[in-house]
Amino acid sequence: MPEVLEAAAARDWMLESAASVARERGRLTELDAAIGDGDHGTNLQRGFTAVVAALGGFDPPTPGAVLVKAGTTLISSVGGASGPLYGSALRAVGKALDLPAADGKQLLAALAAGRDALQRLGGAVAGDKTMVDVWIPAVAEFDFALAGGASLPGAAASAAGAAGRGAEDTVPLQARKGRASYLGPRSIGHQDPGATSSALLFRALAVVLGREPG
Amino acid sequence: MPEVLEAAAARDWMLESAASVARERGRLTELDAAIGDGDHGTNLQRGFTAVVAALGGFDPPTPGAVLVKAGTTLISSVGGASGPLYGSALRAVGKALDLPAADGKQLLAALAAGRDALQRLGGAVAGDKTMVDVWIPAVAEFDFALAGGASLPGAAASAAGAAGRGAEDTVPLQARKGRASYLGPRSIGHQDPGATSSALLFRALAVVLGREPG
Amino acid sequence: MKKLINDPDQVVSDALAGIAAAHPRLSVDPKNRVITRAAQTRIGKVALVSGGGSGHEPLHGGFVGLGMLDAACPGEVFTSPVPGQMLTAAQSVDGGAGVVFVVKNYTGDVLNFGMAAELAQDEGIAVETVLVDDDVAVRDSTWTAGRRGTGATLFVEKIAGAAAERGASLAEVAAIGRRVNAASRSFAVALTSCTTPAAGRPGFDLPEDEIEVGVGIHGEPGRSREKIRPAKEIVADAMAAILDDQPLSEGEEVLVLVNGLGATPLLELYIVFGEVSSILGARGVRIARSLVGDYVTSLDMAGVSITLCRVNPELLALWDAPVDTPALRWGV
Amino acid sequence: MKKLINDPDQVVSDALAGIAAAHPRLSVDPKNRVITRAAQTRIGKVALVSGGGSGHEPLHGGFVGLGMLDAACPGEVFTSPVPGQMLTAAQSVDGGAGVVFVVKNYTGDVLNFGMAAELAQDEGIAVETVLVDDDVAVRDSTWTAGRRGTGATLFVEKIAGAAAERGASLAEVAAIGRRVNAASRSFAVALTSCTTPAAGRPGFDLPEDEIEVGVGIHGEPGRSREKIRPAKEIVADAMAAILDDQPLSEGEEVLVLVNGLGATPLLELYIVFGEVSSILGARGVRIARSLVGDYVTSLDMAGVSITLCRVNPELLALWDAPVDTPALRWGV
Ligand SMILES: Nc1ncnc2c1ncn2[C@@H]1O[C@H](COP(=O)(O)OP(=O)(O)O)[C@@H](O)[C@H]1O
Ligand SMILES: Nc1ncnc2c1ncn2[C@@H]1O[C@H](COP(=O)(O)OP(=O)(O)O)[C@@H](O)[C@H]1O
Ligand SMILES: [Mg+2]
Ligand SMILES: [Mg+2]
Ligand SMILES: [Mg+2]
Ligand SMILES: [Mg+2]
Repeated sequence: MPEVLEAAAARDWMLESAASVARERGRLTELDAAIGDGDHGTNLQRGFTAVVAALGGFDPPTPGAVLVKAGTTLISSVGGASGPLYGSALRAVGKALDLPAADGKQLLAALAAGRDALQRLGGAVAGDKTMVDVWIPAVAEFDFALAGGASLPGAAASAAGAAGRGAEDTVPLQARKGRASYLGPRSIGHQDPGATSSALLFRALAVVLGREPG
Repeated sequence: MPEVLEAAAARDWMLESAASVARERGRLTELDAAIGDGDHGTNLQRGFTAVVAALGGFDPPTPGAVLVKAGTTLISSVGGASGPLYGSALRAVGKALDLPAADGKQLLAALAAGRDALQRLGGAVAGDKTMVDVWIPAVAEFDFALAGGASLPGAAASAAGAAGRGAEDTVPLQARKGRASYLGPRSIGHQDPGATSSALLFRALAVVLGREPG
Repeated sequence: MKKLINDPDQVVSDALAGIAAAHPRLSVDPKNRVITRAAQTRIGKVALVSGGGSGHEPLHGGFVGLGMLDAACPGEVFTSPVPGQMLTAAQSVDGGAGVVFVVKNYTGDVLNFGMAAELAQDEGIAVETVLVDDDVAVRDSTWTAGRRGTGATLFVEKIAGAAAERGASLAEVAAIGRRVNAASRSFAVALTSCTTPAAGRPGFDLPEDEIEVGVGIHGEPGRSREKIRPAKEIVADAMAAILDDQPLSEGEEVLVLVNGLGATPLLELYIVFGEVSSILGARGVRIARSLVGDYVTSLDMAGVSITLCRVNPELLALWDAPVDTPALRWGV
Repeated sequence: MKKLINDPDQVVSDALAGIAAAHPRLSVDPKNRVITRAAQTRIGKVALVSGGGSGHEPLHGGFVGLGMLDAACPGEVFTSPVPGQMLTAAQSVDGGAGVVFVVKNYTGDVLNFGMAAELAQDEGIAVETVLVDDDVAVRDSTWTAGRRGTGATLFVEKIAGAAAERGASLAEVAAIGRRVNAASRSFAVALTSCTTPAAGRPGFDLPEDEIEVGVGIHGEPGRSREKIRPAKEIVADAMAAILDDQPLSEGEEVLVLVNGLGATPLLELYIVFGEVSSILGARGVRIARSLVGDYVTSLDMAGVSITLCRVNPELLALWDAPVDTPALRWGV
């Protein structure tokens, strides 16, 4: 299994993300209908369809270029809150990966940069019931796993697990950012759609890095 | 039982009609909702409430004056198709009863005048699925009963029976007048609301004339 | 039934109070239920009076004002007004040149306006009646009460109103109104029924995948029931019904009204208008002017009606003439 | 879901085609999804650009025209537009005096317009942003994304648009827009939810006897759920929420918007307006001008929003200034 993330794997990460967003479109929209405006699944499907199109025939030397391109495409095609947020996050991740192949430490630093960009733009902190509640534990777990000697695929897998738990942990929270915050206490008891889609992205990364090269 | 119709009985006829319209309001509206616009019960209730108010403290020497007043009140308070139609019919009946007490023949002539006024104004003929399909057989039966030697109450009772059957007989008809005609064949299978309310009026007359004086 | 009302029996009175408060340029007589312009009719100007059951707002009260109606008589919901209302209206707006009654072709309206015309003439007011019957969903024949009056009412009231404003005579105003009606055709489709406050439930029930085709504006079922299809096909059928009845040839000009029945999002009305305009474009028929929105409604019915009116430069000039009413306003 | 559409993914494009066909005085760029006036911006006139998710029609495209917006950017249904749309809009309508972005306060709109402002400034276009946040149902605090922008958007776009038409500077136009927003408060009540073409079913389900109080315009549930009551009481509560937040004293003047959310009969809106006007009358607050109708909608949601804007003679004069757009037109 790959010990580094190269441009091809970065592309695969985006393609896998697109595939899982397409699979989960309905669920994401339903979650958003419950505490938002019912468009999250459609928004991301539109965005990642554009990303797949943009990456076709585009093969840059670095994983960073792939992710910057993906982020820029999301910003120009999604709209809503999630477009600029995911777009900026992926662009930040990409900017930190301006090299042919990134090892675990470098990918960790890049994911942390993505998390920071997300928080800078949206102003959300842990517990606000947003994507941030997935990015923070996922990046922390990625760090912890590496420190514990895990391989890159192993760290990605642990991060994906933490991301999934982070999404589930948004259920009891009261939203303080985004549309769901309008509901006040009525937002409690529902899983946040953006946190859910963020968990899909981390899962996609783990899937791609977990593959035998072939 | 009375062998003549006097002003007091004419008033009782209108009050009894008001009472039964109030009882049947919901049913009349439902029938109208099926093949019309769902207001027949409300229209007649509004109208007869006004009639009751108008007749209070009004006691003219003739049954005709009572019915002319009732008809005029319906015209000025109901609206819709049924207001002018019932109003004109009752006014015609009343104009033919310009005498202190009407016997069977005189009442028959008056009811026939009402039927004719109804047909003149609305242009409906037998089988068009309207009030006319009750007025025609009811008046004919009244005539037939008298000719057969029936008493005034007896003739009124027979007329009421014919009126009820006439209303039921509108079910298989396709409407050719009024709103129901817009439905074309889809109007078949429903009882006409105006025919139904007309039957209530003939029933009310029979009830009033059938009462022991007291 | 959920409605923003106080009492089903008070709906019309309460709404009239709101209309009075909202439109200073109108004057409302709550007792007689007559809406007039606040300004007196110019002496010598023919007055236009219309009315009908309530539940079709902004029709008719929303069309009272400069260049359109002089008075409107709202009846109970879906129930034509009573003759006394039209008589009061005619008496208060007659400017000595006579009054035109614009009457939608429904038995109730025809009978009540007919009685009102007699009463007004007895009072020495000259009355001409213009009957509006544009709905091609109803076959006009001895088998029906005749075509219903729907969207064309707006065209008749605007254009005849402009003629009256310009000083046309009673006969001329009535003649123009009749020409506009004769040049107009409508067809409507409903996705849901509507609920009158009195009835408390929908006039008919439609499954989640069916529509009523050829409906009127009183919640009555239509000509047939069909499966829901793409807007493109629904509009194509409606346009076919209209154009079969009144063929339009290349180069002709029309007014187009794509009218929401009450609960249809404007977004959908624009989609419908797009289809209408490509169908007309394909035939080389030019859309001279158009309106897209809720003008002749049926309470909370979801659906759309399409009305076309063939126009010439004269009618178009009258259409473009200034109008200042709650629902239509331009040139002032 | 029953809608007059061709394809849930084509709703916005199809509607744009209809808007282009219906309004010759507008010009529609279907590729970039930008609606502008057909006429070029006068050199030296500040340009107003707004936009947001679709589904609120006539907002914003229906407010493009003389005296109001120069451009509108429609996003997907209930989804804010992307920065590229606002950049294209700003580039095509900038008259050299700068561009004001009128942005309803939603995270998505704020972020996308924010990015667009950066891009436009990189292109050398001066941009000022006016944030609209009038909905008192949302407590503005660190606990929420802040108040939503709803009905006041119409007031801001009309009055700031009039100021721009009169030649006010970029800073002045933005300042007036912010003053209008600061003087405005809204509250909304829903009788039903609405259904987006993409979701295919209502955002929430309401029993036949319940209403959502304090809703926004995106089909999201409101602040609380209550039993349906007479309009008088529902309006009293909405007005209390507004007036608690912005007390109005005797003699003050307001603009009033009684706005249908999409599926509410105008008849009911007038009943609501009547209640609003008696509540204000009782406080000695004068209704200087008012609008009753569907202006800021939420697809097929049944319900009403009430917006009050405290005005002085200066703002009132700007309100009365000529406007010529599909949805608001007077003075021309
Ligand atoms: N300020 C914010 N910071 C981080 N994430 C946010 C913020 N606001 C909203 N989100 C995320 O965006 C998601 C909603 O995205 P989406 O539905 O696509 O956009 P919109 O809310 O504009 O319809 C929410 O579930 C939440 O996770
Ligand atoms: N031309 C007509 N002649 C006789 N009766 C008619 C005619 N048109 C309608 N009606 C009667 O009127 C009834 C409907 O009355 P109503 O519902 O009160 O008025 P509307 O149809 O105006 O709502 C019909 O059921 C029918 O019996
Ligand atoms: Mg959303
Ligand atoms: Mg009826
Ligand atoms: Mg009726
Ligand atoms: Mg959205």
